[in-house]
Amino acid sequence: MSEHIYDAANITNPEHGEHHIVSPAQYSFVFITLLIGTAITVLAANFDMGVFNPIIALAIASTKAVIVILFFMHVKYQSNLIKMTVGAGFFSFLVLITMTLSDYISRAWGLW
Amino acid sequence: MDNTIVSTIQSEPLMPHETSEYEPYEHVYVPQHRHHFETEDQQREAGSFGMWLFLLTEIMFFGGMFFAYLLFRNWYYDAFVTASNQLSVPLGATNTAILISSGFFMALGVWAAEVRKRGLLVLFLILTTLFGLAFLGIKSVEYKEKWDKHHIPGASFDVSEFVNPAIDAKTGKPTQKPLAPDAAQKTQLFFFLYFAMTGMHALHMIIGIGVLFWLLWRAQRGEFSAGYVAPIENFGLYWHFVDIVWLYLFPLLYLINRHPLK
Amino acid sequence: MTTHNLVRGSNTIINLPDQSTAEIPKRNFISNEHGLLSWLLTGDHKRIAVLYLISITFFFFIGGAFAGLIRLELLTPQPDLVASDTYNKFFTMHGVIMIFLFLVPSVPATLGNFLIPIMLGARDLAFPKINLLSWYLYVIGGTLTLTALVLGGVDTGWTFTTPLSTHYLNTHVVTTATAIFVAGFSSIFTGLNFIVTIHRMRCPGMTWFRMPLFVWAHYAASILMVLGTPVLAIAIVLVALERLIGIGVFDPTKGGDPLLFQHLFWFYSHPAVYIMILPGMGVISEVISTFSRKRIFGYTAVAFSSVAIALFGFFVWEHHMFIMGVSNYSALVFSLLTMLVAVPSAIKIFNWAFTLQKGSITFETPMLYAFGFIGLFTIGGLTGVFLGSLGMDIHLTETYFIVAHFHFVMVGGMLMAFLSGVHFWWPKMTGRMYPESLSKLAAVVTFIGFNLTFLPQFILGYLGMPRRYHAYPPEFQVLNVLSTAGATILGVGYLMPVLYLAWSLKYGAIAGANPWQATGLEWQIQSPPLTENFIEIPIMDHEAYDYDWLEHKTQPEVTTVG
Amino acid sequence: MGISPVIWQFLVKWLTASALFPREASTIAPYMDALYVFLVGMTITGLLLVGAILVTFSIRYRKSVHPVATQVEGSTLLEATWTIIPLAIFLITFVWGALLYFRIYNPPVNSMNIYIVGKQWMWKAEHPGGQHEINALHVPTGQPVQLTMISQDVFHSFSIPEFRIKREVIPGRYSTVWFQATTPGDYHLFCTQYCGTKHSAMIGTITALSPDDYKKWTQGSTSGTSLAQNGERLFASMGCNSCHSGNAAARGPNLAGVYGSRLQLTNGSQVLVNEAYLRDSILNPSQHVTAGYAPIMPTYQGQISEDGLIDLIEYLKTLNTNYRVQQTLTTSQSDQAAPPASGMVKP
Ligand code: HEA
Ligand code: HEA
Ligand code: HEC
Ligand code: CUA
Ligand SMILES: [Cu+2]
Repeated sequence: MSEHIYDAANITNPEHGEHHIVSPAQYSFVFITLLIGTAITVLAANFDMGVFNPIIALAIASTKAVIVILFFMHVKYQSNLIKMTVGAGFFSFLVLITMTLSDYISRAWGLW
Repeated sequence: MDNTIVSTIQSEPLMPHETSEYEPYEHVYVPQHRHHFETEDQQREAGSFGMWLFLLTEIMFFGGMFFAYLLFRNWYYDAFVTASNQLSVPLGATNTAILISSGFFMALGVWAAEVRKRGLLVLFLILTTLFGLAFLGIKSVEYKEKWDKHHIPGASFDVSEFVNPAIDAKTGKPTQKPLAPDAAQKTQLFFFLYFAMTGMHALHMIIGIGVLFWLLWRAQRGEFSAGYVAPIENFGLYWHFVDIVWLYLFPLLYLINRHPLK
Repeated sequence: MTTHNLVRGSNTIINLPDQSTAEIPKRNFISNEHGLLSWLLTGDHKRIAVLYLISITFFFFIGGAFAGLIRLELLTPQPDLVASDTYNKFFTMHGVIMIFLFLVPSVPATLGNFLIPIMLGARDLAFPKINLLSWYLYVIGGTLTLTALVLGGVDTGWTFTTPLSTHYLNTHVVTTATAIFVAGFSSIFTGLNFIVTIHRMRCPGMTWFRMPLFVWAHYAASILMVLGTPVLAIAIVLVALERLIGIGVFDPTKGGDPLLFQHLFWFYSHPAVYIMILPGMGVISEVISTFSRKRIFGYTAVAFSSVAIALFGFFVWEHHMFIMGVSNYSALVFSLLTMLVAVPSAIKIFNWAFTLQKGSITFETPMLYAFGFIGLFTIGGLTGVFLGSLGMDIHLTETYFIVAHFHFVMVGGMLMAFLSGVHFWWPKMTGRMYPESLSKLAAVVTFIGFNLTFLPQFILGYLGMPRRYHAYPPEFQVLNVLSTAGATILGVGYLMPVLYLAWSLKYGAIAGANPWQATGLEWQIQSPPLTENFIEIPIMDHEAYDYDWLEHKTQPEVTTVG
Repeated sequence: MGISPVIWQFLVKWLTASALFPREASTIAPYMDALYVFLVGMTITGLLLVGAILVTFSIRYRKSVHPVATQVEGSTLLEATWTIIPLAIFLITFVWGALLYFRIYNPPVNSMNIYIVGKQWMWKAEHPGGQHEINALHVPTGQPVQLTMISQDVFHSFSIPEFRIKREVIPGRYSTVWFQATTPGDYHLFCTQYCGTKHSAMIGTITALSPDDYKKWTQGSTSGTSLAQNGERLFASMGCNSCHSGNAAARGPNLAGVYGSRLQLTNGSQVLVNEAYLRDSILNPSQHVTAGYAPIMPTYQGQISEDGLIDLIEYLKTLNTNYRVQQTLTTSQSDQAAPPASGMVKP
């Protein structure tokens, strides 16, 4: 009864997303990608690449995380609101890290 | 009375206590539908948005520990390298694979619920749970090993092994680079962060498995195979988030210290 | 038949129904169900708000009693009333209770809980059960705090400075830490609920820029709750673990860094001060608008400044650590950002002031408190700028200047706003009016008592009197005596509302739906509201604060009256 | 109405004994006060401005004279005004404050150094000449004094309101602050960071003396051995000299001249050796291993008190000069039996 007054504008704005169903085939594809990613990261750890070791490991981890977020967690098919929410989480985490590091990194600059 | 609003309220014929046939909950269509939502879409989106916001708080919660790890790894690089090499990469990698599989079955479970297949849903949830338990099992093997080697921070923590590493019988060289005693003390920080982070992660898994049992019970009663899938979907988000935390913990704790900078 | 043809030249907009015929609607959220269980298991946001109101008032007076004891001890320079560690427990319990159990939940959990769904034209918050859960978490947190108190208290100060809290005190730190952890989750869930509700539950036509500023302010505060509080939670967990196992994440002798705790703690606790003030600012927007019969001057600026405060609020935490050994360069950056975060507050103050321009102003109790807020918050905020200024902070930090600063913003600001809001919405919540002249008196007493208590503390601070001091040099006594005298008056000022508000529950005049002739959706429904708020979901077809709409509103069905 | 003489007495006594503004007793104080006056001015202006707007509008537009409100949407011009003007004022405050901050936390090069050790709940001051004071500090006027401070347990904070300086005393790390007293007299020393039960009793007196008086005081209160001499003894008794003997064959590097030099570390970086570095290389030697040496130096964490570390550092600092020569010129007692002074080695 109340749909007729329910303002579509409030849910079809950027906050609204289709209810998309991801197929098992797609999930399997993602699953295999993730397993491969794990294999690569373990492999990569066996090579000595100096400073690049942690960078590569984190890059792979981040790629895997993004894949999980996009597909397993359906964010690819979600509204912009959800996308922004995810973004906001990582953003404030970055704020925590960079702003705190600004203290630790520059502590030794002067001699006081 | 000289005021429209007030007076109309006073004489408003629709006043509920005067119209007994008034029924406030008439727009309910499905039993799961809560009265204060106007549409099911609204309810579903509110639920998943709420779940996401909760995961946001989780990011920040783990974030504090990730930062501590970042900081101390830079300060006490050698100690962290040595301590990190105590962890077993095969076990960690296996666990990563197990956790990814668990997440995969969770995702399939969501799909099964969405296409209303009860049997499949139950099957996938069981698989999810089993892989989750397997993860915890391996984790406890790892913990047990730390216990035996006195690597649990606290009173019984023992650094002697890092200062005087065992000598490899074949080569006659130490099995790992010995640490200076003051640096060896800092390995305790590594293990503390290791236990705090993986422990917090395991705690999330344990809670998750508890919820999984509950969802299983409801799923086999067919509650989620009639179009109402929000609990499955939202739990899926949680479960995948826990996976993601591990996706970072694994390289950070196990892998990146295998080849220390000279 | 419109609002302004009430008696011309009269000094009030209060418009109560004819008391001889008026009655409280028989069906409302209070009378809906009976029995203790119907309250303890309720999902109704209004009932939960009432539960919160009762519990935070309880904790306010416990915190207030500690304030009284603090001031009593400080009457004389000698440490004569209690022993040092007892005094330390006093201010710790005072700070912990006032911040975590009173001020953080004060406006959001009571007024916000009660009003946000109604203001948005919704039937409830998005997650009623989580809302109830958050009240229970609050109660558990409160009980744990009281447990710690009864078992012997805790004396860390509300800031839990490591390594003092982790290695050197043997009081009930872990219990209190758990209490704060739990109470923190209560706050997280409230914030989460608000954000989802604001995004998802707006009624048709309720666009973002039609929302009352009260809702905007809560939206901003909720973001801070959701993103900031978990960091406090983890910091507190680490403190507890460090105490229990003795690891050295925060202990320099074991290689840890005590400043790491400071960073994590203030990453939450600076945003937390905005969690505390923003909802109060929301209240002030509603009150100023209503009592000057005008739309808020620069609605968008006020709305966005809330969000700006929330955003910038995350970038300034280090200003609490300027002398604690942080890098001087990083201190520079944080000082600059602190200056930036002060600007949106200034914007708000001036916008409120200019809302009065060309208005038709009356001075009922909520308005008096709101005026108090503006004046006191201006002082408190500007003295915050003193502290944000690096060099000045060296002299002022950890003195009574800070104590004065934060009481001006928290007590002069937020508590005034809370009282303003409680007086403003009391008729809506209970259906009854309180005695107007008594409440005005209380507002004035509070204002005088407040200034007498805390103005001398600025002078004390510049003189160098350190905070958290049990005894002090005798030359500071005069100002301390003034302060204690003020606190006594202040205590009276706070007791008065409790008494007459309680009285009004039974004997107050029937308020009717809209005693203030206000425009908000909440005023268009009966007081106290129905359990489901609206019989039919309203359609918002006008801006917020549209007094023309209110005057010309002929059919009340436009927003259905329940 | 007669006022009770007792109360009258009290009032007089109070008012004469009480202060409203702290004395200015250091060269920094006038700078601090100038900024303070500016900020107070800002606050009062701001408050008067806001107050004036509120009062004017309240009177002009009160309901009895202005019964119908005129709706006004807003004004971009006004909004911009009250965004930009406060912002400008706040930015001035920022720059001013930053300059002052760097002035207070950057000691001039010619300042004399005094060590402060804070612990629950007392202040210990250690003058280079070996004078020890507890909850008191004697300083000369007209001479910049740098304090190098460390805490033995928790955070403390060293505050002298009349000098307008304050600095946190941190466990595990040196922090510094400096001042130059201008007027002889006694001043308050407060611990301003909450540090446990007797935080409010962790107070003391700063006595600023004219340079002549200060000289007299130093001579009158010397303990006989300077910090460096204590350090020298420790250096021997802790066995440091077994490795740092200065011989080419020694296992540890020669420490003469190390203070103030730049060291090349095995990890490739370079460090400037200051007090903090010396302290850290005794407690966490493997954290920064000097190039060409093996990380064999044991850690002394938990074996030397902060006072002992200060003695050692003072000793190492003197090693770069012709310390021996100086010592014989003054009354060296370094080869006498060591009195159990502050540089105690924990058992
Ligand atoms: C509700 C709580 C609240 C609020 C809103 C604020 C607001 C601000 N606070 Fe405050 N603060 C606290 C609560 C709060 N604070 C607490 C509890 C502490 C102590 C914690 C502890 O150690 O125990 C503290 C401590 C504190 C410190 C740390 C001091 C120290 O430990 O050394 C600093 C430093 O920068 C600071 C700054 C500010 C600033 C710049 C603002 C700004 O947001 C203020 C902005 C407002 C204005 C600027 C006023 C409006 C402006 C005008 C009307 C314009 C006037 C006109 C002209 C200029 C012409 N605060
Ligand atoms: C919401 C926050 C809030 C509120 C409302 C208050 C309210 C008050 N505060 Fe508090 N205060 C803090 C938050 C708050 N405070 C914080 C965070 C600290 C820092 C703690 C720390 O250092 O860790 C602090 C510290 C603090 C100190 C410094 C202690 C020290 O550093 O040594 C002082 C001293 O005067 C003080 C006084 C007061 C007074 C007089 C009131 C008054 O407004 C209270 C008035 C209310 C009543 C008096 C209660 C009502 C009356 C009764 C219940 C009757 C019985 C009353 C008596 C026994 C007199 N507070
Ligand atoms: C077992 C031998 C040994 C002992 C005992 C020893 N040191 Fe060292 N010390 C070394 C070596 C080797 C280095 C260089 C490598 C390094 O920096 O760790 C060193 C480095 C230092 C440095 C850093 C400066 C530089 O040139 O590298 C200082 C300062 C120092 N020692 C002081 C002391 C003091 C003070 C003591 C006694 C309390 C002491 N040492 C005891 C072996 C020792
Ligand atoms: Cu030391 Cu307070
Ligand atoms: Cu702050």
